[in-house]
Amino acid sequence: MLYRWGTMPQTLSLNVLLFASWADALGSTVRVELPAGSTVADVLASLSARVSGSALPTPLVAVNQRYARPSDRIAVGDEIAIIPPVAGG
Amino acid sequence: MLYRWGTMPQTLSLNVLLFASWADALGSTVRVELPAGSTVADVLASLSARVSGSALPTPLVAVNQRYARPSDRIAVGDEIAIIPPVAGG
Amino acid sequence: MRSAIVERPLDPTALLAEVADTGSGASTLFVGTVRRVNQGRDVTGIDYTAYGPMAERELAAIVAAASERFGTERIVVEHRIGALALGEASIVIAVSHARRAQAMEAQRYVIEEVKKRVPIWKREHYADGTREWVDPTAAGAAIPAGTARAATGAQ
Amino acid sequence: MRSAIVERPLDPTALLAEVADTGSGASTLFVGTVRRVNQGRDVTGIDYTAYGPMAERELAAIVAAASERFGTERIVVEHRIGALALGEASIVIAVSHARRAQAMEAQRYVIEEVKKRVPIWKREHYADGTREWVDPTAAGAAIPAGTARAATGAQ
Repeated sequence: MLYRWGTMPQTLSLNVLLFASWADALGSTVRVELPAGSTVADVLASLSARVSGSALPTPLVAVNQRYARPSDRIAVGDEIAIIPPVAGG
Repeated sequence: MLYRWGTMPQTLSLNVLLFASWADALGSTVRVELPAGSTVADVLASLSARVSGSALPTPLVAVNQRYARPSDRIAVGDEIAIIPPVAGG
Repeated sequence: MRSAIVERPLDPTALLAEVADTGSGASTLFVGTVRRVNQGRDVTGIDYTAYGPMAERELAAIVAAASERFGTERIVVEHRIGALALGEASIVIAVSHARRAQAMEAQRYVIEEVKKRVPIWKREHYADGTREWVDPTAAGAAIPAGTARAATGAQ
Repeated sequence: MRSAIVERPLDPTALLAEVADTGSGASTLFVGTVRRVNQGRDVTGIDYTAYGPMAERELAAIVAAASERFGTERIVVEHRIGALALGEASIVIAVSHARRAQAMEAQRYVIEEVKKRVPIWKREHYADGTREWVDPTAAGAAIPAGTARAATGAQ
């Protein structure tokens, strides 16, 4: 993890949006604190730890309303959402 | 051509129904006289002779409102129709 | 399951309502309409004509086959004949099915079979005052009507 | 070309009229409806919920992609959210195109992409009083809601 001290805060405080079964389990928004430089995968791991034992479906994660890859970095102010399997149509 | 004398008339008189470009060329019904035992192909050959030189599209033939094969025999009372390329829908 | 050849304007909404069912997860509607341009020529209207009894029989057979093949009784088709103006509907196909894939496949099956088998013909009227029978089997598409003798298969 | 997530009943007829054009030879309508039975269970209604801004963005992207891919601007999609009763429409897709094949292919493309990508969820209500989030990725289809912890991926 590379970042320059002084330009990057040491922790990220995020309000993560949740939907459907994940919202039922954890609420529609959850506050998450992660080290600066954390990734989408880190966010998901943090939330998954809170629901261990349950069998929630594996979600995707959206960053700023776009589907993100697990390796994508999270920045301050990003809008993060947990997207359980969609069922529109 | 096989048929038994006495049970089959020697000639078939048919009113053939025509549609679209074939009706424009020959009218919507045409009287055709053919030897007994004639086939769908014979009907078509007889009509085609009347429009030789024109370039009407090759039609199918229906017998009693069903598509027929060229080798199918025609009988007295059959409803024969010339079906130019269809363009419904 | 119903099909008809009619001489009045078609009502897509009525057909959609006719197939609706709480057992269905999807309904599809196909509407064929008179197009302003065909083969690069300006179309002003179309006359549809049918070999009525056979057209009704073929249309009914297509609907029955689609019902069997895709597993729904909820298929309704109406084909209009007569003089149609630009934008008017010549055919409406309504299908509903428990499953969307079958609703869409049945729709497509019906329109493709109609185009192949149902003895209906159309004569396009053009902006230049001419009119021609449409021949989908011709290379370029339309056979001159009235002046049928001038037409060639290579058109 | 237009898409929207709405909280009112959908009007398929209005969407069909919206895409109509004399340059089109075919219009298609897809209507997704609340089905009485799913996975063998009696459904009494469905709540649809969305991640609104992203759902609108994804839906717009799908419509734009379909427009580009199939060559027509005449695509309109509305998805309804909220509490829907049996038989009510959750989505309407209207397409018109010069050519029928593309009108049907665009219809299918849009509904399949919506099912894949648009962040909308549905919770089915059953006759026995229970309700579950539908999970199309699960082997048997639905994840219990409220009692989420009891659900298994093998359902």
